[in-house]
Amino acid sequence: MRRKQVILFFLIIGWLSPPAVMAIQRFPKPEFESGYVVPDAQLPLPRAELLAWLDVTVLLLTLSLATYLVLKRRSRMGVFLLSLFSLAYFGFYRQGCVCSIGAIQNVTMALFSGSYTVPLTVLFFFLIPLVFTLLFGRTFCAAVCPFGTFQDLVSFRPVRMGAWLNAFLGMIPYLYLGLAVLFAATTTEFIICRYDPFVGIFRLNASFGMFLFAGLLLVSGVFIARPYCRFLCPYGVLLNWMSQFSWKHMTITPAECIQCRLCENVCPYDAIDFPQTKKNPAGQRKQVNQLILLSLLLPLLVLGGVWTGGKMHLTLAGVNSRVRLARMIQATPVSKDQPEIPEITAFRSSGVQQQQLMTEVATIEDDFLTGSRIFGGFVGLVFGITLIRLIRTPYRTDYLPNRGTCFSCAKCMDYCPVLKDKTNN
Amino acid sequence: MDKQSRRQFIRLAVRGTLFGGIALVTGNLILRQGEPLFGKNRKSGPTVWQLNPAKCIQCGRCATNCVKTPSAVKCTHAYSMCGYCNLCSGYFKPGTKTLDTGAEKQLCPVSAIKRTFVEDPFYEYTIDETLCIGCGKCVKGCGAFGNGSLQLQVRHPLCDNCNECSIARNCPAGAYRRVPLSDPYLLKGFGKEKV
Amino acid sequence: MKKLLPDEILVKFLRLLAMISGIFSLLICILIFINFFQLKRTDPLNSPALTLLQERLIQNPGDIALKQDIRQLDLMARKVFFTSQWQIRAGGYLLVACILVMIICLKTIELITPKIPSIAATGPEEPWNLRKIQRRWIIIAGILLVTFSLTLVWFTHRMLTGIPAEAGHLKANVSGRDSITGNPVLQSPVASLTSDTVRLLGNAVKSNQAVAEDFPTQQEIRSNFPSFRGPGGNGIAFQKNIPVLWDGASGKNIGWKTEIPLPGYNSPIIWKDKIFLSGAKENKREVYCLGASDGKILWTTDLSKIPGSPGQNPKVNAETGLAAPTLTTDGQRIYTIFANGDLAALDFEGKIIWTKSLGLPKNHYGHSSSLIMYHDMLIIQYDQTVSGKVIAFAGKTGEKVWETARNVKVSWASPVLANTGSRMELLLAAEPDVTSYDPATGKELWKLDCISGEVGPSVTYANGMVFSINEYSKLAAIRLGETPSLAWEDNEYLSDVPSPVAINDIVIVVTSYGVVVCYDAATGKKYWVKELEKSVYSSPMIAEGKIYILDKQGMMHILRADKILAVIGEPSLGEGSVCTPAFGEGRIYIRGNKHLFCITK
Amino acid sequence: MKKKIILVFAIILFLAIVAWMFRDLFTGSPELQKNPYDYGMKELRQTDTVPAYKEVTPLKPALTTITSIATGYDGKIYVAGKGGVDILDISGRILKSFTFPGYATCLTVMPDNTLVIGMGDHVELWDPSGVQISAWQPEDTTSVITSVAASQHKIFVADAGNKIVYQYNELGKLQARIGEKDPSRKIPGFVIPSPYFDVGISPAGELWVANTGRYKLEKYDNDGSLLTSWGEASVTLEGFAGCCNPSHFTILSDGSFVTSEKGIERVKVYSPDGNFIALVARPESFDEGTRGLDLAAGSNGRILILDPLRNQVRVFLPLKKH
Repeated sequence: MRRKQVILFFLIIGWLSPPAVMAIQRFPKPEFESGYVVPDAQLPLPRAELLAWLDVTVLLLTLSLATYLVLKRRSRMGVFLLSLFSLAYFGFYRQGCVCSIGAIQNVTMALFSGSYTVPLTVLFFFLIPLVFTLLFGRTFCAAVCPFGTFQDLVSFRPVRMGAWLNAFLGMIPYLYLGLAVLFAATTTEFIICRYDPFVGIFRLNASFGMFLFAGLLLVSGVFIARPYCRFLCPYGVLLNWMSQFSWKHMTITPAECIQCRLCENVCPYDAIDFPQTKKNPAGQRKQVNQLILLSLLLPLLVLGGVWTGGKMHLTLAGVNSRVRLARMIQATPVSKDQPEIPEITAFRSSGVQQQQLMTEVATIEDDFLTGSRIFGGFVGLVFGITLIRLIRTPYRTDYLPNRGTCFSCAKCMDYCPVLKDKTNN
Repeated sequence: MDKQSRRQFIRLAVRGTLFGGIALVTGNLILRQGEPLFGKNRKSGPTVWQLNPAKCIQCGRCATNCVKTPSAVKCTHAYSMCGYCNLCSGYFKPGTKTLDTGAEKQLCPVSAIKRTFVEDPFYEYTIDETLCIGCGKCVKGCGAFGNGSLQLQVRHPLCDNCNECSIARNCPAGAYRRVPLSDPYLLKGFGKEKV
Repeated sequence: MKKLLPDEILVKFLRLLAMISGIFSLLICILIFINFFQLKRTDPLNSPALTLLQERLIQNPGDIALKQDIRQLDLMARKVFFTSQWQIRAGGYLLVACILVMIICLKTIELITPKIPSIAATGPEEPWNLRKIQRRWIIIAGILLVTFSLTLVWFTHRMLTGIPAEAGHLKANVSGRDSITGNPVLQSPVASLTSDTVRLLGNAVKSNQAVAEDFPTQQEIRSNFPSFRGPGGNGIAFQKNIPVLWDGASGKNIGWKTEIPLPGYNSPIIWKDKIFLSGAKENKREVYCLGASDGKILWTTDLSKIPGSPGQNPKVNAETGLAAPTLTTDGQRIYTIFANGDLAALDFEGKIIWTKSLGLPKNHYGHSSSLIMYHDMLIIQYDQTVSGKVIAFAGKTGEKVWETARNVKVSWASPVLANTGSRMELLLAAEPDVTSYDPATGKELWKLDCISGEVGPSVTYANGMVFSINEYSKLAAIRLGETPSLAWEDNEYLSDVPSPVAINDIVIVVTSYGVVVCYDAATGKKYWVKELEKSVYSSPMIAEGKIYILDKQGMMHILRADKILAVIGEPSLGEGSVCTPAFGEGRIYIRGNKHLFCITK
Repeated sequence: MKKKIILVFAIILFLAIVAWMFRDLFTGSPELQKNPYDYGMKELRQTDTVPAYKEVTPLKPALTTITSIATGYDGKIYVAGKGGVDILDISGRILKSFTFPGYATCLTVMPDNTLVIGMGDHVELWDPSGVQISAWQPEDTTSVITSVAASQHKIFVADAGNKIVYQYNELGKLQARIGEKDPSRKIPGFVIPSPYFDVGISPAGELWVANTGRYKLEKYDNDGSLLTSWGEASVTLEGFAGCCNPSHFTILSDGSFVTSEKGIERVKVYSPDGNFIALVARPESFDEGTRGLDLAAGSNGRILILDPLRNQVRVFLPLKKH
C-alpha cells in the first residue's frame, strides 16, 4: 500500500484540455475541523512477480516430466495425466496467459520496437519449449500446452483426413504466424491473443463472440483432432521446424519394427509416415527435372509473394488503430449533428494536429509496405519449399512418426506389440 | 560417407544453426534491456495494464469491452484531490436541486457511490467496488465540474492481465499502456505530475 | 481384483450419464444465450421507463409518489442487472461442470473399452501418388490465397481515402523533427525507433567532435557552470528559468539539501547532471560528486595522500579555510586544488587521473584562487609573498604547458577569462597591477597599475571594459584597446571579498558590509545604492537579468540588473553561507555552511 | 459415408471460423455504438435561449499560453500568461509585449496603469513599460493566488490555497485578511473546492468574492464582514451549474455582473441584485472542457472572454443597448 501523504499537490487546470494550455495550480484542500482524516486511495497490488517465476518453474518441470514420460517411460497414461495437470494449472489456474504461443508477439515486438522490452518470464515461456523441442521433439504439445491438452480431451471421434486436406489446411499456420509477426512488429495488435479461442473458457468469462468461437472450434475438434494445433497454431510452425531437427525424437516402436501395421490408423493427427520402399513410378529423371524446375521457380514464388504483399499493405495497415483513426477522420465530415465517434472526440481533445497524425500514419504505412512485402516473400518461400519437399519421399522401411507434425502424444505406442524390455537387453 | 550418416550430419548442422538462432534472439533481447536484469530499475520487469486518467474520455468501453464481467476497471477515488463538495457532480445527476441520497438523484447506474456527511459543508464519497461496473459516468461528471478526483483505474486483483488487453485494443483515446508491476497505478493526484 | 460392475453395464451407464450431461449442458448453453441476449436487448440500467419517469420528475420536482416509483423501479432494474449477471456466471460454472462430467464419462468409456486397432484391408495408399495430390492442393491453396488477397485489396481499396501527398513528403524528416520538438507522436513505436537512431547519430556526432578537439565548445561551457562565478569567471550565468522564491526554513522550493562531510568555502561547479565540490580539514582532503537530480553524493574521492604532498598543514585564516579554491572542469575531467598546494585531476567517476604538489604556498591567509580552464589547459594563479606565478597544465596529462613569473604581492583573487572580441585574455589582479596574459602561451599582454593592498575580489569583464576593486584601494574601470587605460575610478564603496559584476552598460559592486551600488559602466555615474544591512562574502551573480546577492546569513537579495532599482525578492536559505551560488537550468545551487542546497521552482 | 459427412461438416465449420477471423480482422470496424453510460454532457450544453450578444473577430495575443485578462483605465487590453504580458488595443493590435520568467495566473490593472500580476504563489507589480516594480509573497506558505483586484490604494488578492482574500496596499503591506472563517463574527468562510476563486471590485468600490463552493457571489466590507450574497446552483440559465462555479466574474460600470462557468461553459449577465438578465455566450461557443474563461469589460459594452483553449480573446458585442 502506498502511503504517500502529499499535503499539497499540483492539479492541472482543465486536464481535459490540450497539454499546451495546461496551467499548473495547487489544489485548495478542504480544512476539516471534526478531525476527519483524508483517506488514501485504495490501490491493491497485482499478482506478485515471484509467481510469474513459479510459472516458469512449473513449465520447466512439466516439460521435463513430459519428455521423460514420452521418451523413457513411453507411457500414454502418464502423458494423459500430466496433460490434465497442465490443463488445470496453465489453463484454469493461470487462465492461459501468458502462453508460449502468445509470447511470439511479445518477443517480436521487443525485437522491433525500441520502447518495449519483453519481461524475462515471458521470454522464457517462449524459449523453453523451443529448446526442448529442438532436443526431444514436441513434448510441449503432448502434455504441457493447455490448448493442446484441452483439444485432446474433446477429440472423441477423430476422423482421418485425407493427405490433401492436411496439406491444404496445413498452410494456414504459416499465414497466421506471418500476420502475427507483422502486426506485432508494427506494434499494431496481438492477433494471436485477439483470436485466442480458449482463454474465455479457462476464465469462464469472455465476450460472446469469443465463446462462440471457442465453442465452434471445440465442436469441430470432436471430429478433427486438435484443429487449432494442426491448422492454426503459429507457435506450432516454430515447433515443427525445431522438431524436424530434434536430437532425440520419440519412436513408435521401442525396438525393431515388425511391420504389423497395427499403428497405421491410430494416429488421429495423420502424423505417421508409412514405409516407402518403391521407386518413383514417374521415373528418376522426371523427378530431377521437377526438382530443378521448382528450384528455379522458387525465386519467382518469393517475388510473387513480395508483389502480392506489397499490394496488400494498405489493407493490412488498416488493422492499425492509428491508421484506422486517420481514415475515420478523413471519412467523417466535421458537423455538429454528427453522432459522436469516441475515437475522433479523443483525438480532437488530445491536442495533436491532424497533419501530425497523417505524417505518423504515413510512416506506419511505410513500415507496413516493407513488412507486408517481407510477409508475402515469406509465404511465397514457404509454399515453394513445401512443394520442393513434396517432390520426393524418403526411402524408409518402418512406420515412423513424422518429426515435424508428431505431437509426441504417445497414443501410438500403446498399439505397438513390440515389448519394451527388448530395448533393455 | 553413406546416406544415413550424411543425413545425420545435415541434421546436426541445422540443429546447431537453430540453436544459434535461438541464442542470438535471446542474447539480443537480453542485451538490449540495458544494464540491470533484476532489481527495481530494470526495464525487463513484468508489466501490467493500466489506463492513464489524463487521456481517458469516459467513452464507456471499459465497462463493455473487458473480458471480465463486470469489468476489472473500477472507479477509484483519489481522496486527496476531492473537494468534498456538497453538490458532487460525480454523485448527483445534473440539475438535482435537493441534495439527498435518493435513488432518483444518483448518477451511478448501479448506485455504487456512498455519500456520508463529514462536517458542514463537506461530504465524503466512497466507491463500492463490488457494485461498480467501470462505466465512468461519475468520472465524467467529476472531471467536467469538479477536480477529477474520481478516476477510472484497472484494479489489479480483478484484472487477468491479458497479454493484450481487450479494452486497450478498443480504447479510443489510447489511454491504456503497460506499466511496470512495481508501480501499477496511474492515479492522478499523488504528486506524480509535480513540475 | 473383482470388478464392481461388469464392463458392459458400466459402459452403458456412463454412456447414459454422458448423454444426460451433454443434453443438460446444451440446455444451459441455450439458457445462457437467451439471458445474454435479453440483457443486451433490454439493458435494465438504461430502461426507457426509468428515463421517462425521471424526465417527468424534472418537470414536477415535488411529486413524492413519482419519486417513490423511480426508487422502486431503479432498485428493480439494478436487481435484474445483478441477478442476470449472477445467472450467467452460475450458468457458466454449471456448464463447465456438466461438460466435465461428460468428458470424464467419455474418457472412462474410452479407457475401459478395449482398443482394437483397425487394419485396412488394402495397404496404405501409394505415397508417390499422395505426394502428387498434396502438391496439387498446395498449388491450389497458393492460387486461392493470392486471389483472395487481391480480392480483399480490391474490396477494401474503396474504403481508403489515402494520405495527402505532402504527408508522404514529410516522411523523410519526420523522425528528426519529432524527436526535437518532443511531439506526442514520439509515443508511437515507430517514432521511438527513429528517436533511437537520432540518439545514436547524436552520439556519433559527439564522438567525432571529441576527436577533433579535446575541450568543450563555448556553447557547452555556457550550458553548464564549469568554474567559480560561471563560464570565464565573469559572474554571469546563462541558465534560464531561475527561481526567485524559496524558503529554506519551511523547505519551500528547496529541491534537496545534502550535508557536505568536510567544510570548504569553494562553490559548487556543474557539468550536466553532476555537481562537484571539495572539502578539507587537517590531514583530510576530499572531492565530492553529487547527482543534480536528487543531491545524493555519487562518489567521494580521498585526496589526503598524494605523492609529494608537503605533509604539513599551511597556516590559514579561519575565513579562508583549507579548501577555498573552487574546482573547474573541461567536461571530461575535474580539477581541484587545496590550501596546501595539492593539485589533482579526476575523471567523472572519481578516479584520479593525475596529481601534483605545487608545494606549500607562502600565503598568510591561505591559498584561495580558484581554478579555470582555457581550452584543454588548467590555469592556476599562484600568487605568493615571494615568487608568485601563473601556470598552465595540460588537462589530460598534467604536464606543464607554460609558466610565467609574476612580480606582484600575494593575492586571493581568482583568474578571469575574457573574450575581447579579437582575442582571449587571462586577467589577474594583485598589487600593484591588473595584468592580462595570452592564455595559450602565458605571454603578458598588458598591465595597468591600479590596484593595491591584499587583493581579494577578482576582476570582471564586460563589453570591452575590465573592472577591478579592492578595499582601501579603488574601483578601477579599464577600457581595453590598443593601450588599455583607466576610464574612471571611484573609491566611495569598496569591497574586500565580493567581486564586481558587469552587464550591458552597468557595473554592480557589492561591498562586504552589504551595500550594493550600480554604476554606469562607461562613465562611473552612480545609478542607485541599496543597503542590505547584512555583510556579504559571496560574489554577486547575474542570471536572467537579475542580480543574485547572497548575504552571510543566507538571505538571497534578488535585484533587477537594471539602472532602476527593483527588489524582486529576498528569499532566505535558513543557513549561513559565504559561497557564490551556482546556476543550473531552473535551479540554484548554494553551498551553505553545512549543506549544499538545490533550489528549484 | 457417415464419416465423410462428419468430415465435411467439421471442415466447413473450421473454415467458417477462419473466415470469420479474417473478416473480423480486416473489415471489422470498431464499435460506433452509442455509449450506454453517457453522462449527457452534449444535451446539457445545449440551450434554446438566444444570446443578447454577438461574437466578433477574436483578438490573438502573441503569448502562446494565456491565463488572464484585464482592461486598463486607458482602454487597453492586458493579457497575461506563461512568461509574459501582451498589451493590445481593441482592434487586436499588439502595442507592447514583455516577458518574465514564471507563470502569471491572474492580473489586474491599477488606476495608475500599474499591473498587478498574480504568479501562483506571489504577487508582482509591473510598470506597463515592462519594468518590475516589486514582488511580495503572502505569509501563508500554501498560497494559490487565483485572482487579483485593485483600486487606487487597495490590492485584493484571492488565495485559493488558504481560502482567504488579502488586502494589501500598493507597497505590498498586508492591510487586512478578509473572509477567514470566524464563527464569532458570523463569517462562514469560503468553500473553494477547486482552484477557481475570483475577486472583483464594483464601481462603488465594494469587494465581491466568488464563493464557488456555495455557488454564490458575496460582498464583503473592509473588516471582513459578509454584507450580502446572491446566486444558486442550477443547470438552467438562471443559476450556476454545479460546484465550483462561477469560475470567473467581472463587474460592469453599471454594477451588473458578468459570470463565466466551467463544466457547462457559458457566460451570462446578471443585474446588480443578482437577477439573470441575458446570455452572452452559449456553451457551444466554446470547446468542450474549456476551463478558465477569464472575463473583462471592454469599451461600449463589449465583453472580453479569454479562451485559454483556443488561446484567443473572444469579443462579444451587445446586440442592443440595455
